[in-house]
Amino acid sequence: MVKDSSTKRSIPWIRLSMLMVFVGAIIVIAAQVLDQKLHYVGEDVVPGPIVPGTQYPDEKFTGIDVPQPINFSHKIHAGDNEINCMFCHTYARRSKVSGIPPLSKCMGCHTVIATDKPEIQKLTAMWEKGESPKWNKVHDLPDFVHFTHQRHLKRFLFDNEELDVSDAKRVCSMCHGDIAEMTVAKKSRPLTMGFCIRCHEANEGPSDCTKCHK
Amino acid sequence: MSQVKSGEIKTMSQSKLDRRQFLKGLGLGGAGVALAGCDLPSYVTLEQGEENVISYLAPDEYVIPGVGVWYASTCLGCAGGCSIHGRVREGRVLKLEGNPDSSVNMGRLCQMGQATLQSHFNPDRIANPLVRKNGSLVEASWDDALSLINEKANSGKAAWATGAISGHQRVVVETHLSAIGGSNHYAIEQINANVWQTACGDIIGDPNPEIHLDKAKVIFSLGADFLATFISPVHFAAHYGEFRSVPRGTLIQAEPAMSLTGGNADHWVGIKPGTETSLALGVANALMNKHGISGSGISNATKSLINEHDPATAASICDVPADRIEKIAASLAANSPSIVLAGGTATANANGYSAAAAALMLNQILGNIGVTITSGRELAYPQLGLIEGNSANLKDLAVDANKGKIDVLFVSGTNPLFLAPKSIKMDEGWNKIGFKVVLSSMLDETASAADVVLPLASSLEDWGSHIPAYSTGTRNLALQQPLMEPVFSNTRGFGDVVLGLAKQAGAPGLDEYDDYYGYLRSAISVLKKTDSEKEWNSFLMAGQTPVPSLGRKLSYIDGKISQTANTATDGGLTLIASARMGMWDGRGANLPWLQESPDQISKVVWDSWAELHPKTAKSLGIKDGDYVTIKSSNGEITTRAFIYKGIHPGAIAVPIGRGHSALGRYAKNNGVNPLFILDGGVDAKTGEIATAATRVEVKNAGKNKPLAKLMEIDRQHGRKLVATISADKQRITEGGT
Amino acid sequence: MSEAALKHLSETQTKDIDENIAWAKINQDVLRSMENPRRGYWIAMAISVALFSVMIYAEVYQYMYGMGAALLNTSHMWDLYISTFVFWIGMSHSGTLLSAILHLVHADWRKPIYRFAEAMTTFSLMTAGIFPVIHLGRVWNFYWVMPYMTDRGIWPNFRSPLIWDAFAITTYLTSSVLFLYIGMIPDLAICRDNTKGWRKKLYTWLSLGWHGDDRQWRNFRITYLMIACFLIPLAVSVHSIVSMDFAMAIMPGWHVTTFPPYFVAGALYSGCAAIITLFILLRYFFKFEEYMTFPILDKVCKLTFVIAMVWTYLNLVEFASVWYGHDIPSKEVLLAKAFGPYAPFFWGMIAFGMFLPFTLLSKWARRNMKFLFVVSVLLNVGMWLERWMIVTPTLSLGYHPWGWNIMWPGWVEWAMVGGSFGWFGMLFLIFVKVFPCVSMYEVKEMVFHRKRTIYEDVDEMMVLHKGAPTAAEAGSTNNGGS
Amino acid sequence: MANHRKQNHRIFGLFADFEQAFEVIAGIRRYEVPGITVDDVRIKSPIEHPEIEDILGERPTNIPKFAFVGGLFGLVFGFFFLAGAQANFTVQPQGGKPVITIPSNLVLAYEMLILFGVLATLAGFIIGARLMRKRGPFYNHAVSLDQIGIVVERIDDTQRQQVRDLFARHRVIDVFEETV
Amino acid sequence: MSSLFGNILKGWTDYTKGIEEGGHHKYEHMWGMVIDLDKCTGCNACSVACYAENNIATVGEEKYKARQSMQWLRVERYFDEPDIDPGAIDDENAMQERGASFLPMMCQQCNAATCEPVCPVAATYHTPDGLNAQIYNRCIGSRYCANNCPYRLRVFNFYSYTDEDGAWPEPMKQQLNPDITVREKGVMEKCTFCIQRIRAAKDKAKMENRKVKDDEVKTACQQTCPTQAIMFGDLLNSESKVTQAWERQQVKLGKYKQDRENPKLRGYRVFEELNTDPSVLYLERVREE
Repeated sequence: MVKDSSTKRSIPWIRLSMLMVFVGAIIVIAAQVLDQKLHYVGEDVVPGPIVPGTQYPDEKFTGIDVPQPINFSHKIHAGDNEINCMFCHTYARRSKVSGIPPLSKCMGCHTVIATDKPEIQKLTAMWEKGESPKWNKVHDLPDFVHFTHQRHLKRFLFDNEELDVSDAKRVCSMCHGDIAEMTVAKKSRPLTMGFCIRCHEANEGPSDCTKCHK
Repeated sequence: MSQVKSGEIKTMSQSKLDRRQFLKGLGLGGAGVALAGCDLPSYVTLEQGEENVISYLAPDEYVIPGVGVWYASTCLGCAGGCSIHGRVREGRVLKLEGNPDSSVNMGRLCQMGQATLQSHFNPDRIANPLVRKNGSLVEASWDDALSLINEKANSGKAAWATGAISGHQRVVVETHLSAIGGSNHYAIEQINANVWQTACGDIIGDPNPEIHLDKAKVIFSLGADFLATFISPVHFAAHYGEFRSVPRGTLIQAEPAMSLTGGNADHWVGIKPGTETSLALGVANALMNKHGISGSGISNATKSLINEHDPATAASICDVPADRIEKIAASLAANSPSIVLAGGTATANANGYSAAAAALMLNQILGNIGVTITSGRELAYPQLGLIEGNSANLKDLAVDANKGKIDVLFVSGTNPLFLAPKSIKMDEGWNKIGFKVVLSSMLDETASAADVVLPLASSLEDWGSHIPAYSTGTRNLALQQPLMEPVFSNTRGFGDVVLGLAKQAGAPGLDEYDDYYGYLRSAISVLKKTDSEKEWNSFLMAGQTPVPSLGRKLSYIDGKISQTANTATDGGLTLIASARMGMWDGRGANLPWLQESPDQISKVVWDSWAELHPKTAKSLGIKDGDYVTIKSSNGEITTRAFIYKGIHPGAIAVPIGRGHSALGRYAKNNGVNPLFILDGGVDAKTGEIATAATRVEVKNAGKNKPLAKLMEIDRQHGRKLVATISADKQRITEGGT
Repeated sequence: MSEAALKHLSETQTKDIDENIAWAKINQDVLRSMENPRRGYWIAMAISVALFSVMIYAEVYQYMYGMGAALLNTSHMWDLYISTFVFWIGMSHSGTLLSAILHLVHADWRKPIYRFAEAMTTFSLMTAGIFPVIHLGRVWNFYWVMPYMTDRGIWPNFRSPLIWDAFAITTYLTSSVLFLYIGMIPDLAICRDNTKGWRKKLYTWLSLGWHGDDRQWRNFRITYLMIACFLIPLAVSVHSIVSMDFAMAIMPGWHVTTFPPYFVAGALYSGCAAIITLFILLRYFFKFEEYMTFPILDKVCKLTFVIAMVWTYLNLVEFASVWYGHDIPSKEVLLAKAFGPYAPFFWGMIAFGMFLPFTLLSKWARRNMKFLFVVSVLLNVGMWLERWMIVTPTLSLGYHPWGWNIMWPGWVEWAMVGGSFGWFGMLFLIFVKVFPCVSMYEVKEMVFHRKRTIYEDVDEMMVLHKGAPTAAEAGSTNNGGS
Repeated sequence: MANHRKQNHRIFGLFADFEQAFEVIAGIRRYEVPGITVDDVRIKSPIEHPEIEDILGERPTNIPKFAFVGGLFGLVFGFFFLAGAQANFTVQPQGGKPVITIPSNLVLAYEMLILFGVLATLAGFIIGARLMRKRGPFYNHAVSLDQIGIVVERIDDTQRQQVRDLFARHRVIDVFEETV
Repeated sequence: MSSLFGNILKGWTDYTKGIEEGGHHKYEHMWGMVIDLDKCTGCNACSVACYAENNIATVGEEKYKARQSMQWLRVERYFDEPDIDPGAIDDENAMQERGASFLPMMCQQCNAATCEPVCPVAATYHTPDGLNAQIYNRCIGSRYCANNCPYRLRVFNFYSYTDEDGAWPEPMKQQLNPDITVREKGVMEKCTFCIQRIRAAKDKAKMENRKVKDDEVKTACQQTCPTQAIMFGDLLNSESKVTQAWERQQVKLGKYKQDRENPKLRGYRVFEELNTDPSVLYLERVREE
């Protein structure tokens, strides 16, 4: 009997199977790591939280320009004049929506301030006619999502010992980006479910589906 | 606020839903009405700039977008006058709840109250005034319509037809009526307790006594459907809840066709239509002869009537086994206090008044008067009081119209052309009226036949004050206030319109009021003797305010039982036009929620049905779902058979409320109206149209199409679904005697 | 073939295959069947496409209108879609049975007929796979059942038998396609060598450079064996998992322990019946009388009968266990099936599924193509009814009497069911013109080995110890050369 | 083996008669051509011949190992993949039932076992059978029809003629040669 | 990696035990209900209130008859009372001697729900509130859950109702409750115990750093019920009325057969024997014999 199979190297199957198991484990772990990447942004990714004691995904998003009836400048109000976000968006701490300030609030200042500007004159004309401007929503979540500003402000601002109310801007910017540098607001965070989930995981927010889905 | 141009969104199914429409009205929408299906991949722009937000001009402090505000008002679903709270968010009223402080409904609400929202948001509401030109109604401006009325209304004999009406609306209507020189005010309500109330007024001296169901241990009800259609159903249902608490009371219901109350009875007595008086007499006989009840205060004439009706005799008249009559008597004798009521089908025949009188007689001999039936309170300002309305007025209206006694008719809150049996010739009378003005928010049968139709605001957009049909203790004035801006901007409130008409007709003393709100406010400040803003606001918040009332005294005057059995119903089948909670007298037919809410007993939706006993059905060759033709001397209707054992074999019951030829997309051409073929019989004493006394012939129309029902089965098939326990065992564990 | 000739053949054909058939003729016959579609082919194709188009129309209609278009309702959330799904999954077991099981037991008579049976497996799986998708209310989200990594961190629910279905069907489809394909590689090489143009390109590409050397054959044999070994438990698991869609549910009439074996037996049964149908059709249309012979058909029929008896037994076991059990609702369901509004179909299933197979005991029947064709179609009707009887009458009853309801499918569902046959037919028709539906190399093997077996007595182990054979011997060993 | 001559030839004979071809191999096995063993012989045939492989001697294949390892990997990967997904998707406690559910995971891991087993077998086949490569120049259409081909490799000039003679003795139809 | 194995290990240790063994997810609440069938008059107010609160579509006669109705809460009516007079209904010539029996059926919020494990995409699952939630946007409409619900209490959007000729022609759309999604066609839906009200109450309690009080959440059906036959509350709150009622009836969660000292108690759960562990306790109807 001529057996000449020594020249043909057969693969040692035990070693091979161990290798395969190892590779399998690597794949599983890699998947998990990838999964972690998708779900949880570690400290090295976040450029230092602006809100102390929190971590959140610093995902940038380039929104589209949404035209508004009046070219309201957040930069002038919140940036240059450092008006607190909640001065105008006064409902944010009391309701799920932050709200657009009522026209009377605008007119509270603009009967005296900057009355010569064309945009302000537009505003004044509307006020005199008793009309409200029809703003276009920039940060609009789908209708099956329940998001409440009230709870988030409490969690990150009012319950945060290192911040006081004047730091509202820092909390708002978690989801809205640096509005104070914008003129007309533009969406600068993706506000997708993944975005929400990552922040909830990082900050131990509720993970129950019905918290956010209605 | 003007209507906003829409931003449309697409669902995955490509259906477009115009979301901006939701936010019409006051304002700022935090979240529009939600749609599922926008499952966008992660990094797709989420609806940027596709929705608009309108800011408030200068909002009230308590208005917060995204947070509902509750406003108090009054439900006008029926004459019950329940107080309600309406949840308002972003300027839209979303949900109604009962007002917990109300002594009428204690925070609860019936299905009709819940569904009032849909009469408010109904797509078939009248948006603009309509004026008849060349035979058809065309849209017109308010000025045109009002000037036309001004031109025609002041010449001739004028009259008003309304539903139940109370409070300041009643005052302005009557002011207007007198200003245009009329005197007849027909308050029409098909579903009422007029016979019972008349009998109470005559016999115990209080037409609206307090009925303490919660204190009774036994309720013996002759057809009174107090859980659904009797005076103030929610109030009684609330007390029924107490009645069913420990110690638990027993409910005995005697009626020819099962009502909701009958559906809850411990003992349901299917009685031959029109023989309730005999049953009551039979029970009285057993009580006096077997249980030694003395029968104080009963006249000899009545006693002899009672003696004629020993249980066996009564049993043969009523088609009820004698031992059941004795059982009822035994139950009444053993459990005191009890209460005996009469209403519904028992009073809807020629001797209905006798049945009510017999019920009161039973109360008298059982000693219930003053215990479970106590004196009510009378309003100190009778001009504000509730005109309950009845169907006798409907007949009067037809008769007067036919006699040419009416030249100008104003109608609001009732639908005489739908409610009137053909036999009273309302159609002909209607055409003899020279000028008909209908104030309505829906284009019902009557409005379609009017010369001028004035579009009313819905009950949730309007101001008003109401006296509830029934309440215990102090009497309250219930406030009706608008919960949102008008859905249809060119509609006006009832009070505003009538006030305007009255002013136009030159009624004195009204010129100082710009609108009905001003009138109402000043009138109430007179009533409350204060004009302070705070007082007014607390009134708005409470939704009701006590008004002075006077006590009454109860007495007992016997001898009102005359006729004992309605011989007209012997033999053949008797048509019972049964009143149901839901469609009510037809006003619920345009509300899809009520159409789709199954009838409590038959569980039928979206159509009429004819209840038949299996025995009768078998003899007539009718199966469940067969079309049957019901023919009376005044015409015929065809509807489908519902066969079950909750009806006397000698009766056929068809519910009231459907069979509209107008009233919008949901009501039109849906079901049949049994009122049309009633033969014109009335209760001998009150003149109420007898809805349960028409002889009919029933034939199989030869087609079969199963009814749309919630359930196709009547039995539990051995499953433990509704488990039942006997009252004796329940008493052992939960107490009570 | 004329009637008389057919009759003659049915009486004279006694061998599974004629050993003296020329190899070149095998190639010719099979390759011929792949060319020049005749009129009958186009008619069949037109019918299939028409049926499939109706299905597409129905699906678009249902998509626009909602699932209500299929007349489903609160009691009958599932209906024909799921029963037809189970039916097609069952059909798919034929190929596995013939190919894998018979391969393992060295039943070489499978060789001329296994190819189309395997193709049937693949295509009925592809057909079956349509149904769970179209029966979804939001069909555009069907991929959510697959476990893929998402940004949102959500996964499917691995507890759901529907997910098991998704896994099992994906695995089964992959495996059976590979099985079909691997078994076809040598034939594809033959096709490659005998065709021109696009076909040549296609076959060259598909045959992966097969040149029939002993290393390839050796690996081929092992591979085929291994995949066959994998496929058998897979096939069993697939239909058990499909049965778990029902058996895992709480519904009376579904929650039955014997469902997995019952479903597997049923699947094999309907698969066998379908093989008979297709056998007869292919034999008739492609004139494969010499390969698809009466003796093979005879064996298939006997196999069908045996499996039918297994199925019958399991069916009776199910009835008996319900009948002697204490579960009243289950009993009600059983009684309602037998005596309720669906009774004609139930008894139809019993008649076609339990009693009709007894005709296969008759030799006359096994040799009568027309009769057998009708029987095999009826067996499959019976098996389709079985699936329908599992889904619809069961849902028409249940624990809560409120849900009791009788429902009949509407045109949308029928269009989908009919269309699935169109789709299957379309795929199959394309297959028979693109790929050899009789395995050439295996017929050659069969001929070769049978012949050797015949001469074994005369000449045992002639390979090793004999000198050169005579010319006459050589001539008879290999008939004809090219 | 003491043969240092240049073994750079390959020879390919086509036989119509299978039995004759088998005889050729039997001859080689009997060392009728010195210096050539059955290890140098390859056969190209239209059908599969388990019996020839008996003559050719044991030529092992790795496919079962591929299948085993693939299946094992499928099982392990399947289970851990599912368990990992479930353990990281604990948003939903499901009515008191465990998060990592053994029965369902076993079912699914079993499917994965088969899927990966089949895929690995396929890979083993492609690797083991040297598929997806260019066919050799010796390839003749006849071997896909009804002739059998015998390739003898690693032969030198002297063996060449001997092999040709052997072929001729067994009625070879055609002989091709190639120098590597 | 650590999280993977950590999670898997956690999965083994924490979650392999069932609720009976206490190894379950930590519940924040366990919303439960008590329905007194003796008080229920079958008036249907609850059902209509549910339509109003939850944006439920009306379907019209034809679809209703085809059993494609959308009600989340149905009030069933039966004419037989086998516990009191078995077989009384069989005499076709007799009349009914008692009224009917009414049974309001809404999702029983089973704690061992049969619908949950079968959903392929986990659109229905158990929340830490003890609710059997349905995430509409995750639903792909396989309808397995509805098949597997022994109560037949899941309803499916067989059609699209959001069109102009659908359930909400303009201006009826304005009534839709913005706290709840309007469900698209192809989506399963069911009673949620008015989860939007629960959510609002919980948010409010959290804003005020306190626990949700008993009676703070009222479901729409409970609130409108004229006889107050429906009681709703947190079964984990030992002081709530619902807990007390459950205790009084000696009915415990997590059991399919109650071992009660007093067999005459009225509490029972529908199909308890199927071990679905529903959260709705019914009190038997009482009848005079």
